[in-house]
Amino acid sequence: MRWFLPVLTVVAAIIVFWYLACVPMNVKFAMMTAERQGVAVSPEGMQARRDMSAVLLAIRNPVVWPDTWAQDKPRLPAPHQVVAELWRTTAEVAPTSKRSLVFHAWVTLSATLLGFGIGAGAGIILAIGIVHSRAMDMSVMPWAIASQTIPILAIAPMIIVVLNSFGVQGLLPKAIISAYLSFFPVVVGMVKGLRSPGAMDLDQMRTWSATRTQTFWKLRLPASAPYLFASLKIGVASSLVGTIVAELPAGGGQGLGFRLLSGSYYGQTVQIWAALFATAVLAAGLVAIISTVERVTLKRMGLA
Amino acid sequence: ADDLTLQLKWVTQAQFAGYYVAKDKGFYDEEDLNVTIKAGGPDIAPEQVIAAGGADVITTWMAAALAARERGVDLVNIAQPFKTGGLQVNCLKSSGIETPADFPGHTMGVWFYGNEYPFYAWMASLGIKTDGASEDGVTVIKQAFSADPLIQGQADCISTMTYNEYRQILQAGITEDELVTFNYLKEGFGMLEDGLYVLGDKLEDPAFKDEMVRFVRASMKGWKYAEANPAEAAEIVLENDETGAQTLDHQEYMMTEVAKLTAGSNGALDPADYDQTVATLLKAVSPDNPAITKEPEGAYTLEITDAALK
Amino acid sequence: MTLVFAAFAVWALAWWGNVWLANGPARDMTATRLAVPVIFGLTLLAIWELVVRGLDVSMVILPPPSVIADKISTSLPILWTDFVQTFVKGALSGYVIGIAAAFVVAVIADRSSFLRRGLLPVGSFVAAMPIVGTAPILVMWYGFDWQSKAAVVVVMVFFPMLVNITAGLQETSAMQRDQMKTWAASYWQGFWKLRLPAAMPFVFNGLKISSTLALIGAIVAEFFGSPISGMGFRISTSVGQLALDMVWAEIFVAALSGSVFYGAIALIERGVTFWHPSQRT
Amino acid sequence: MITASHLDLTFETNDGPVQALRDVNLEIEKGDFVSFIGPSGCGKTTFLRTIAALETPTGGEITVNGMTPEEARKARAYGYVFQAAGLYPWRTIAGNIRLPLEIMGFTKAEQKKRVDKVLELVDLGTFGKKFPWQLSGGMQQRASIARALAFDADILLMDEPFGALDEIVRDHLNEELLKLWARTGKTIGFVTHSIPEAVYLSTKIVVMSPRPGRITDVIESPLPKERPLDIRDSPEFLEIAHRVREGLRAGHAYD
Amino acid sequence: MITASHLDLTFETNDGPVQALRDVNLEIEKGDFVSFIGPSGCGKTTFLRTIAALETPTGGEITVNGMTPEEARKARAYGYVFQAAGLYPWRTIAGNIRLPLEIMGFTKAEQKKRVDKVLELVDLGTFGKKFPWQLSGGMQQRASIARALAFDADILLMDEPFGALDEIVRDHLNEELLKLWARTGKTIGFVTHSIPEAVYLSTKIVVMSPRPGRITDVIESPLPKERPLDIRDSPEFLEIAHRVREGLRAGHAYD
Ligand SMILES: Nc1ncnc2c1ncn2[C@@H]1O[C@H](COP(=O)(O)OP(=O)(O)OP(=O)(O)O)[C@@H](O)[C@H]1O
Ligand SMILES: Nc1ncnc2c1ncn2[C@@H]1O[C@H](COP(=O)(O)OP(=O)(O)OP(=O)(O)O)[C@@H](O)[C@H]1O
Ligand SMILES: Cc1ncc(C[n+]2csc(CCO)c2C)c(N)n1
Ligand SMILES: [Mg+2]
Ligand SMILES: [Mg+2]
Repeated sequence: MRWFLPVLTVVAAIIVFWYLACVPMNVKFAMMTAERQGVAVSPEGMQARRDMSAVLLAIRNPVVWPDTWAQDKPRLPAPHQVVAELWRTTAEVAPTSKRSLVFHAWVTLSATLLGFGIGAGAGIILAIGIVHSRAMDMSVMPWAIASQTIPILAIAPMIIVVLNSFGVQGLLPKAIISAYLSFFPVVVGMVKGLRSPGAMDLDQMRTWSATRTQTFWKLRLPASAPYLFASLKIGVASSLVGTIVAELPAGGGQGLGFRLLSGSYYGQTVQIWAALFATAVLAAGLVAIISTVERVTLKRMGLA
Repeated sequence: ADDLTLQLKWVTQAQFAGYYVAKDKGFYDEEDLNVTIKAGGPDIAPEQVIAAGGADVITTWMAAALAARERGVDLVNIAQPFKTGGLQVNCLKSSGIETPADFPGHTMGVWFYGNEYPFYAWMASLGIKTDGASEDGVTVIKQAFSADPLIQGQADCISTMTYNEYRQILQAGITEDELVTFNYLKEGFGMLEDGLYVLGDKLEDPAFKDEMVRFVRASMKGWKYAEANPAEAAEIVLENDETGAQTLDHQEYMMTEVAKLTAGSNGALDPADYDQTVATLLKAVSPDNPAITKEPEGAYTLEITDAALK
Repeated sequence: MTLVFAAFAVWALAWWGNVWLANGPARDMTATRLAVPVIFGLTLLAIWELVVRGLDVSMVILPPPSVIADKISTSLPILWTDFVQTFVKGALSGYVIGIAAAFVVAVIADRSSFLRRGLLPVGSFVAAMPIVGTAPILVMWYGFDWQSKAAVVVVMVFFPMLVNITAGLQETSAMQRDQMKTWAASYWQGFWKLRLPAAMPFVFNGLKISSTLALIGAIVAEFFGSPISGMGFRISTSVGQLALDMVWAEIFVAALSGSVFYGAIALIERGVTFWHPSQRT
Repeated sequence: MITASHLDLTFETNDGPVQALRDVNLEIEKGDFVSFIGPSGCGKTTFLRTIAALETPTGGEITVNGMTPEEARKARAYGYVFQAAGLYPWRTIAGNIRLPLEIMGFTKAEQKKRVDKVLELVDLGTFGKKFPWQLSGGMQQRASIARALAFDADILLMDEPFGALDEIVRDHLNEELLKLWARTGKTIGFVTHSIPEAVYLSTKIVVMSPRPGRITDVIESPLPKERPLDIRDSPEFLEIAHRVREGLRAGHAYD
Repeated sequence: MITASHLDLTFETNDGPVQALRDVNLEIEKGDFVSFIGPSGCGKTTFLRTIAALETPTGGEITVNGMTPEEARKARAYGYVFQAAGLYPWRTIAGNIRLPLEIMGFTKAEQKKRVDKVLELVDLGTFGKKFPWQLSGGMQQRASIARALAFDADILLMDEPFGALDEIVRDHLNEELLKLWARTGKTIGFVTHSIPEAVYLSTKIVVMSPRPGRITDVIESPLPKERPLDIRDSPEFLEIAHRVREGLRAGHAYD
């Protein structure tokens, strides 16, 4: 609860700032509508306002302020508009309806979980290989780094097309892209974790003549637990981003990624923001779940 | 029933109403076809999908199809439900543009991703530079698929479709008399829009050919039904939209506008339109914009529509 | 098919060679350290070439490396323009601004534990918003040129940096801070002489993560509107034109510049945090 | 000069309060060499930290030169040697010793002069340019002592400074410390676990006992200021050592 | 039983080779209690590690029970207590002690029996279920000793096991260790910085000197096997201590 008040304060500050920001952001459109309805604004005429600073316009025309928080397709929707949209698309429609964000979140979530499973699994296996084989360490690591500098959004469509041509469709292509983004943090974290036992810990194992396998199970793996969880948290967030990215070219369909995009095709900013928040909530939820597992596990291991 | 996959160029919307109606109304079933319709998006190149075997038939614009042909994807037009095109350029009068001669010095939004060929053809024939470097040229920006740049004042002119972005501009409060509209067709740079394309080698298989005949027949039945019943068609589209983000109001509008484009076609490609598209594209050949460099051959066949429509 | 089998053979051979190099007598030579990853990379390319040719994969799906290399050599001017637009103008400036902003906020959060407890959870929530969602918004706000790309990069690198700097500033031991106290050092003396140097290993961790994010962010942002140059612009339009060789040429440039960027930061890290145990063996 | 009266210090922890110091009364005169000895956890470190204003007492009073410890710290009255060397790995040995001088605003020339002097004092003259990790543990400890000496604070507080050193080095440093103290007349507070060390160095030995931390005995040493190493075999020495050992044993559970 | 002849060990480092051991010759009989003493960096740890096959000599020869150290290690001949306790934080005290038993494939029942036995031995009977960080430093050190004892290796190697403890606790543990050694007849190698500790415990004291690390003196203790604590005041004791101190002093640069 120590964080409750601070978070509340920060959120409140952001909301106030957000409402204020809406005014200059949406002021030009508000003045145009006002002008059409015969309200006096200054200066008159769209042309005259074209190159004027939005802040200046906002200050000069307080009459239009209320409208900047109530537009249909604002540049920046006001917080309550986003909340209303979230409410409308979660609470007021059945969760199985395709108009429900819950439904789309579920679709995205299932691909994310599958992808995260694949990615984390691959990451851990790769890390085990890297820790135990010098050749793998030297050759794979630089390329794992290089792989992350490839813009995923650029190759995601190609991956999808190629997988499609092998008849792989539906959840799996999305999951593979999501796995691609999540394996890297897991590899890096796990390599660090599996290498975290100090020279003395390893020497101890040697004085007992432990085998590599015994050393792995009884020393390296437990020692890597804190690193594992830290990287799983980054990994699961990346995984979600991966799914969203993969949804863009997957050919129209269900999922938060599509909501984001279709919002942008039709200029529905409120819908975009609602989808954005839904994604962030999903990510925060996933991270929170891992944190909980982490706390319980580390506690049982006596590490927390 | 025979299984078929249709890859669309864009997301589920009334632009593709004919196919959704045919599926929903059972026209495909009547022809003993089991059609899967795959929605597209900005990052989907249907030409690539069909080359990779992910679809049997695709919709795309002819310019893109011919460009793909030159790159070794043997695309053949088998039907052309869109008689005329809905692509246009909208400018703000306030920016001082009245005729194409006023373009130089202004910023223009263009859709890329295979949609840019008509624009470059037009500019080439107007003699306007598009590299952004010269004083007497235009500054081209890659416009995302929305009307925002004009509404936000980031561009003086943007690309729109009559059936979609144009209305978004109007809805944003800009009135028709504040706008100048250039229709590519009227400017003489119209190109054939949504047509149906398949891979040439597959057409050698009589069974596939027969499937296509049935497919085109049913699809055209769908189109004509949609033209006659725009409200119902819009609703069918909405039902098929998996994102659940579309609005009925907008789809109804789109359906009425699209109907204007499909009205003149019974599905058969008019070779004269084809010739005009090719001629226009060939005018624009430049190293930067290699749509096509030479006259294509065998890029369309009338056999399917002949068989389907008799 | 023989080519595909050849691919397997190449793989096995190169792997065997690498294992020998990595464990053999020359294991600790600089040349070996460089050769092993290079051999590994070349093997991947060879396999790619052989499989693509062996299975006769269409050029519009996946061109072989030889074709891509050819395209790179004939398109250097375009690749250079795109590199400048995206990497230098978009990614680098956003990277610098993002890091600077993170530093400022980190210091503020450091001085007030109230703000730290409030900002970090909210910050991680904001950071969880996918860039594919924020990019269109930022393009709408900051226009089509590199400024909006820089803004996207700022948003992307801000949080990883903030987390790392904050963690780094906590890194000093209680004893070290007490030491400063016994000398009656001011906040800023303590900051410059103790906390900042001690935070450097973390800061560089953040800098490295952010370096890959920055380039990806700048490229992705171009998908949502851009001038007619830039790596993201070229990639997206080239896919539309089925010019896959150009797409891969740009991806190559991206991977190369991203890796070099990463490597440069790792090198600076070696110099700055020479004292840290992880750098000392 | 340092006066603690009825000092209490309780730490609040998750599983209840820990009383680290209870009713501690002590007078330290200017120029005293005071050793603190006692079993682990009896509050030696806590008391030293309270003098240096690193902990705030929860009861009682403590004054340093008539000021509060906080004021004395602001006046840079303390040189503090922590139990571990605590050198900054990114600075050379000389750089580490220079650090407090930089902070206190000495001139460049003055800084150099003082660094050279204290390096000489702890026998590290040629090691100024090395980094801490290039030195053995004992050398690091000496560098840390040099650092505390560099700015000539009136009060020197040392928390087990020689814990990690072997007997010979320890003897040597003990001698040096005594010389320094005799020459400069500093007030020194010194924590140790070694009985002979405490007896050899101090004018006053404070024996403490844990749970709660308190002073059980204060022994004034009758030994002269001049102390050769072999004074440790004298009967007076052994007698004091015996008294300290008895006091210490009382604090342990064994026998 | 352990024989080192002309043993050399040189470390290759960035700034040249470091000769940690040169021409080391030593015989350790079964049942010996051998202490190693010498200034920091003289190679005590290195020599202990070489016996346990944790380092490979670059010259000379070493045999353990007639085998190479490597073979002896495979035969699980060693119990090694490192300078720091080195308990795994994710295992309870009992779990930590059980670990080598698991690795060596003892049965569950046997594991339990042995763990209970050694816990009792080091006075930690009721602490088996606690985690390491819930124990004080001294208790952790004892647990680590218990772990090395659990599998009854013939040879016990201990590297400054009591370094971090205060005098009283140390005395107590010294007594316990002597009892254990007398009862089991193990061979023990023991590194320490404390002269009285070395003399009190050992049958043989090895004095080493640095740069390069070598043995300068080997002192056979004439003390009886039975040693009460106050044997430390006996003249024999003091004489040996004196000899050790002299040997040690020779290794230092002072006076
Ligand atoms: N920050 C703290 N929070 C809670 N308890 C503390 C804290 N610091 C010290 N203590 C407790 O106060 C008591 C005295 O600790 P202190 O460090 O002063 O002992 P010490 O005499 O220096 O022991 P040692 O010889 O081990 O250094 C101990 O019981 C310790 O656990
Ligand atoms: N891994 C290593 N690499 C390089 N040099 C080493 C290594 N281990 C030890 N040395 C060097 O070998 C010499 C002997 O070291 P060792 O640890 O055996 O000393 P020691 O007698 O145990 O000292 P201490 O009393 O400080 O523990 C030292 O000079 C040390 O610097
Ligand atoms: C075959 C075909 N080719 C191009 C487009 C492109 N297009 C038409 S409308 C539009 C904007 C969104 O309505 C875009 C990008 C298409 N849809 N269908
Ligand atoms: Mg202490
Ligand atoms: Mg040692």
